[in-house]
Amino acid sequence: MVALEQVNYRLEQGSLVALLGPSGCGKTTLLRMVAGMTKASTGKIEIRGREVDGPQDDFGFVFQTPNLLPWRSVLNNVLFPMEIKHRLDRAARARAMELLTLVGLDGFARSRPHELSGGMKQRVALCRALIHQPSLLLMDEPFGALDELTRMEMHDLLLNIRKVTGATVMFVTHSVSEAVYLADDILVFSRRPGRVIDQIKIDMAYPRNHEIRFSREFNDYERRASAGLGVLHGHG
Amino acid sequence: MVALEQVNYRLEQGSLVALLGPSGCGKTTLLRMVAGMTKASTGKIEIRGREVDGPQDDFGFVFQTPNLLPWRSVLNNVLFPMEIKHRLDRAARARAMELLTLVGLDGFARSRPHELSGGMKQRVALCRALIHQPSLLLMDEPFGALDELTRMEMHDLLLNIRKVTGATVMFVTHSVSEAVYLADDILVFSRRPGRVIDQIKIDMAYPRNHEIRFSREFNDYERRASAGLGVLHGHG
Amino acid sequence: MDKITRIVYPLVGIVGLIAVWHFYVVWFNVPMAVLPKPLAVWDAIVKNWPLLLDEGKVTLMESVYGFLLAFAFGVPLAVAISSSRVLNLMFYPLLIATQSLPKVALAPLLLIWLGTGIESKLAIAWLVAFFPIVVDTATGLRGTPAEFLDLATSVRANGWQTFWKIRFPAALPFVISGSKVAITLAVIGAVIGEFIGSNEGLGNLLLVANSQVNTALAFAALFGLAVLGMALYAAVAGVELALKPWFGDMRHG
Amino acid sequence: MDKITRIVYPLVGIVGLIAVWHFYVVWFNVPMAVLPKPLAVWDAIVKNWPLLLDEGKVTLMESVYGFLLAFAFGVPLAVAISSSRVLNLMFYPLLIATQSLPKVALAPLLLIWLGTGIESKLAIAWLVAFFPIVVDTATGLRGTPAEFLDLATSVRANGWQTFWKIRFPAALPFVISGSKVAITLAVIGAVIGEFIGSNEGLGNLLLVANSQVNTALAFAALFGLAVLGMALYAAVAGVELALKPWFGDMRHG
Amino acid sequence: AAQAPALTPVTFSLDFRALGRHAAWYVALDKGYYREAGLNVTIIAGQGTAQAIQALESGIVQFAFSDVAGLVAARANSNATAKMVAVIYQKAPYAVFSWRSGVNVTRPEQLQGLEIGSGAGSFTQKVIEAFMTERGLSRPATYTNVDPSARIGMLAAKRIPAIETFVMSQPGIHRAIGAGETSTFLLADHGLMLYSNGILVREDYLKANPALVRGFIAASLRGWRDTIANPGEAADIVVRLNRGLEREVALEEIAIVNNLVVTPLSRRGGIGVIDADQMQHSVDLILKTTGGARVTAAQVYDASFLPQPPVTP
Ligand SMILES: Nc1ncnc2c1ncn2[C@@H]1O[C@H](COP(=O)(O)OP(=O)(O)OP(=O)(O)O)[C@@H](O)[C@H]1O
Ligand SMILES: Nc1ncnc2c1ncn2[C@@H]1O[C@H](COP(=O)(O)OP(=O)(O)OP(=O)(O)O)[C@@H](O)[C@H]1O
Ligand SMILES: [Mg+2]
Ligand SMILES: [Mg+2]
Repeated sequence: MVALEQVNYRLEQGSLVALLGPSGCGKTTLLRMVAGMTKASTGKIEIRGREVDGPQDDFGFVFQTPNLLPWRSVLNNVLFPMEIKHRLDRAARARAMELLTLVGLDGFARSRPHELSGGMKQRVALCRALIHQPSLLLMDEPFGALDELTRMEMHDLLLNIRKVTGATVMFVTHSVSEAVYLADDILVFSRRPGRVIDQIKIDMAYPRNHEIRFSREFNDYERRASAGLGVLHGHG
Repeated sequence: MVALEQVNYRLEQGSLVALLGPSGCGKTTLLRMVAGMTKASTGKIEIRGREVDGPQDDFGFVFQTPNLLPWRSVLNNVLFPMEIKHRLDRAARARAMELLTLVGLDGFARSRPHELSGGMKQRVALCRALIHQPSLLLMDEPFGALDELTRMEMHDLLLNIRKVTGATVMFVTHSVSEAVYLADDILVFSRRPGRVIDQIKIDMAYPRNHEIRFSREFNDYERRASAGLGVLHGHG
Repeated sequence: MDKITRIVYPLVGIVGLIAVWHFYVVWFNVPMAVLPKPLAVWDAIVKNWPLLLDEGKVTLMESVYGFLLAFAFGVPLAVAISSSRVLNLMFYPLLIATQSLPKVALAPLLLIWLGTGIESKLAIAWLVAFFPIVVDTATGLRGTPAEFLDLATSVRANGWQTFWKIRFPAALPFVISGSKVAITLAVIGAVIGEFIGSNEGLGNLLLVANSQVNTALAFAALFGLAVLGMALYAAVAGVELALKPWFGDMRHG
Repeated sequence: MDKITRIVYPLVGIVGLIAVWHFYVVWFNVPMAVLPKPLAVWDAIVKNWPLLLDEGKVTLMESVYGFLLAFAFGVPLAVAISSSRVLNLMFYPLLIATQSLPKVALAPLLLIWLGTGIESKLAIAWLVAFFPIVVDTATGLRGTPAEFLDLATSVRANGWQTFWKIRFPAALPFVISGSKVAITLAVIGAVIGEFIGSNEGLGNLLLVANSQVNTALAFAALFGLAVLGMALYAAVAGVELALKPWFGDMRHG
Repeated sequence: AAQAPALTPVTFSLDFRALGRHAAWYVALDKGYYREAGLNVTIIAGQGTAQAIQALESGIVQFAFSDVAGLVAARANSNATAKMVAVIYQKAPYAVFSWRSGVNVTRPEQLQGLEIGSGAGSFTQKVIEAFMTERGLSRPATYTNVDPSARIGMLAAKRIPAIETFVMSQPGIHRAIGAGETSTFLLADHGLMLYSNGILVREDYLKANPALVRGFIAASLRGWRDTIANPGEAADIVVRLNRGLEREVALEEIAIVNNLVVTPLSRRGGIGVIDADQMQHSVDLILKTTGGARVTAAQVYDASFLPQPPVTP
């Protein structure tokens, strides 16, 4: 249960929740607080219940930029968390290769980060976040820097990975269509100080494909989220 | 008239054409060739007719990043092209202030770039591209780095500026919805080597507002453009 | 509060060093001819205060002028080197070669060419100080962000305009970072110049004191040089700080 | 083709310099005691080839060991300074102060402490070379990209792990860039050490030749030093080049 | 000065930086002896005898204070054309210092096998060897290169048993380790016959300006005479004109150099006198120690510019 100001939200095991809000409203801060990476400077963040148990260790984080270490190979980047946790064994290596295969990069295990394109790098970062089989995946605008087509490919990849691994995902974005396409639930944040002003349950079946972007349903969700953000009121 | 491989396109005076295509297909290269900033290494680019007369000088360029010079004030950044063209007179200054007022930054004329947010910087870059009253405005993914909400604001600002100045605009993007929202015409490019595979005339009246994003019409345009890009065929 | 720690900690460092020095001399019974006690040096400083000040002024002037010379020659050289690959290939190895030559060995030559006036001292200070300025300025000039150059192309700026309005201002933080190194080297250069042929300056005082085995005075001269070096460094660092807002979001500097 | 220009142009530069030198001596009738003709220096080099090689080896060893010492001390000092604000405030001003002291002036002290063996030469080379290593390494360590540190936090790396697996490797390009400056300084340091107290090395040869007003041999020794400096610089630059792919997209090269 | 006749500017290079031992030159300058000779003299510091010769050869100075040994080497190795026109140090200043409580060198025999701190390529080493050979001492001393700036400290710290340096360094050594603790072994006091420092002029300059050279020498020698007669006044002058010098040290140095300048020969022949036999002996000794090309004694000096009558102390 994540409490931010007046709003409570129950994060279901295995669900994907998108945090949608304007720039500077505190999405990143919230995510970092969930991960225990930042202490709440004002307000309080409480985490309890079995769904997100011991968040300090049991999560994977994907940043807006890939943050790959340039002096390590792709494989060693993926294995980095295991090395830190002193769990760098054969099983870890096997799992790393599995994950790289899952994202279609098994051929690049020995490559260096600078030889990869932006989308490929972000896929490596995704593998790295998943290597220790976290029950919670925290993603902070992971695809913000990618072009729209690569982004759509990554969307399907993420949904696929989530299906395979069963991970719970918190996904920060400021793209309405991204939020609608990916999420079970969208939390819409207001401008600073970020209050949750809308909570949208997306009732569209998985697996989704990009055709649904043009469906009436999708459109209605987009409109509701946009209205929540105040995009539509500016230009009545 | 811009000829790229087999496709001819007649750019109407005062129209806004969006170049939509996947990353690396040559959109930037094409735009730079139109501006005379890059020579065609393979293929040929021909420009003639009254609509785009003497492109070497009579255009304004807006880059993906704002490219403001950090050691100059906002006003002096806007005036930079006039300084280069030795036309730094009182009229130029007056016009710079007019443009800054138009984009809502008249209060920031004396500020330095690093004091501005991303969106504000890109607005300054827009003013700089317009300062010498070019008949052609070339924009290369100018809003790619902005968050979606700021981006929508910039869309309306661009449409407004174009109405006021009457400039002809070539706009590179890989966002389908951005292309549809802004353009009179969309040229859809294939993957490398970029051929124009579709040309979509957007018949929606200006001024547009963000409500139309949820209209059937808008949706159909989006779907057609996406199909052209091949987004929808990957996951039938 | 922060201002206080910024003064207190360096003082603690200095006091600690002085204490180590004192007890080293006392416990190991180091002869005065080798290393005087801090107190003896302090006495020498107090007693020779006006002398130190006068000689310090001379060395200060030589250092500053030498630095300015290094700046005035180094920046254009960097421009030449960075704008022409041929010049770069032709002169960069020579530049590096001059750097590994002990300036003390070249100094007599300069003295003979330029005489014993201020010219030879400036030349040595220049020779010592200009390398970091050239290297850093050239790095800065070559490293102009591609976006800025794109901007220049898009407004049809000619080479001259591109240089003066883009490349050069963009390289300024590098120029200053080179200057920070250069200014302390200029002090050393000035002292070497005084060693070789001069009747004034702290370097000269140092040698005179040495030849009379007046180690306390020699250390007082060294102290003067250290203060001089720090002050000049601080001055350049101050310029850097003052320019920082100018270069707000540039990577370097 | 490119390889050829990379060799031809530097040669053109050197040949040009030698030509200027030759005609300067001829036209202005410069006495040999002041500046010998290039040809005379060449003769001296040829005649004293084995001697230059032997002495060069000594100076080379001193330079390399001095550099390694500077590296071995400079890097940990940089680590200390960059990881503790207190240590930084305490020692940075002292560091700068030592930089503006002429090493020639400190050398006698070191000689007296360390004797006339290799130790004193190493100490001087160390003293001269370690500043750029400390400064650049500290800059690199302090400048670890925030994203990398975020990554470290996100995987709960402790301070030790963060240092060894993130901060230090990220600072390596800076360490090398400092080493490039340090290696030429190490040569100078070794020569100063030889000046002050040694019976061998190119610096000693230079002094001996100078005291006999054998300028041709003195210039031959200087030539040897220049070659030595360039070779060592090239070696470090080679290491840098070899590591480049390792740091592919990092900002600093 | 109103209506003074135009003075000819000349520059004079000392062998080292200005110290008490150089008082005489400043006396001549301060008392206007040079001006009376129609010269506007600038005295500049030197950086060793070899460099003083370089400065002379290059023409940045017209007169230099350097030694016969350096002159012979420069003529042999670099085609120098300088000549000595007055010998100031009739006795060589080479001395070996040691702790009285240590090796305490007082007799030539003690030099055998002694480790001596010396300069790189120092001529003194060769002189010591020649000196020992003359006395039939077969076992040579060993030398460790120690820069002059560190030499006294090394002795004081007992890091080296003995050092060689000019005898004028005695006051500094006394200050560093105490007068009673030091023993000074001046080779000249034990039979070394070697001309040392004097006034050097280039041959072409000598030919072109004989009167001027005469005037310079005479004025300089007057300075020396005054210094010998009144060391206290000379010390005052040199300390006044060179900041950082200490009067007591300067005074002691003056006493020491006076001892080198005033010999039975110079008492008779005047300060600066050049005795042909002694010069021949000196050059022979130098050539014997350095090898080198053939240089004759006649080439290196010219006694004809000394004042008549001589300036006797
Ligand atoms: N709840 C909060 N507690 C403490 N600080 C906050 C909070 N919310 C926002 N802030 C502050 O607001 C600023 C912006 O926050 P943050 O980076 O989390 O925004 P964001 O929504 O991630 O923006 P963007 O979309 O641009 O990444 C930060 O400096 C942060 O310190
Ligand atoms: N017609 C062309 N002529 C010459 N080179 C081309 C052409 N088209 C593409 N290229 C080459 O392809 C590469 C990518 O081109 P460009 O940067 O223009 O792509 P883009 O569509 O702008 O991609 P992005 O959306 O990532 O900015 C460039 O290296 C360019 O040299
Ligand atoms: Mg954020
Ligand atoms: Mg592009």
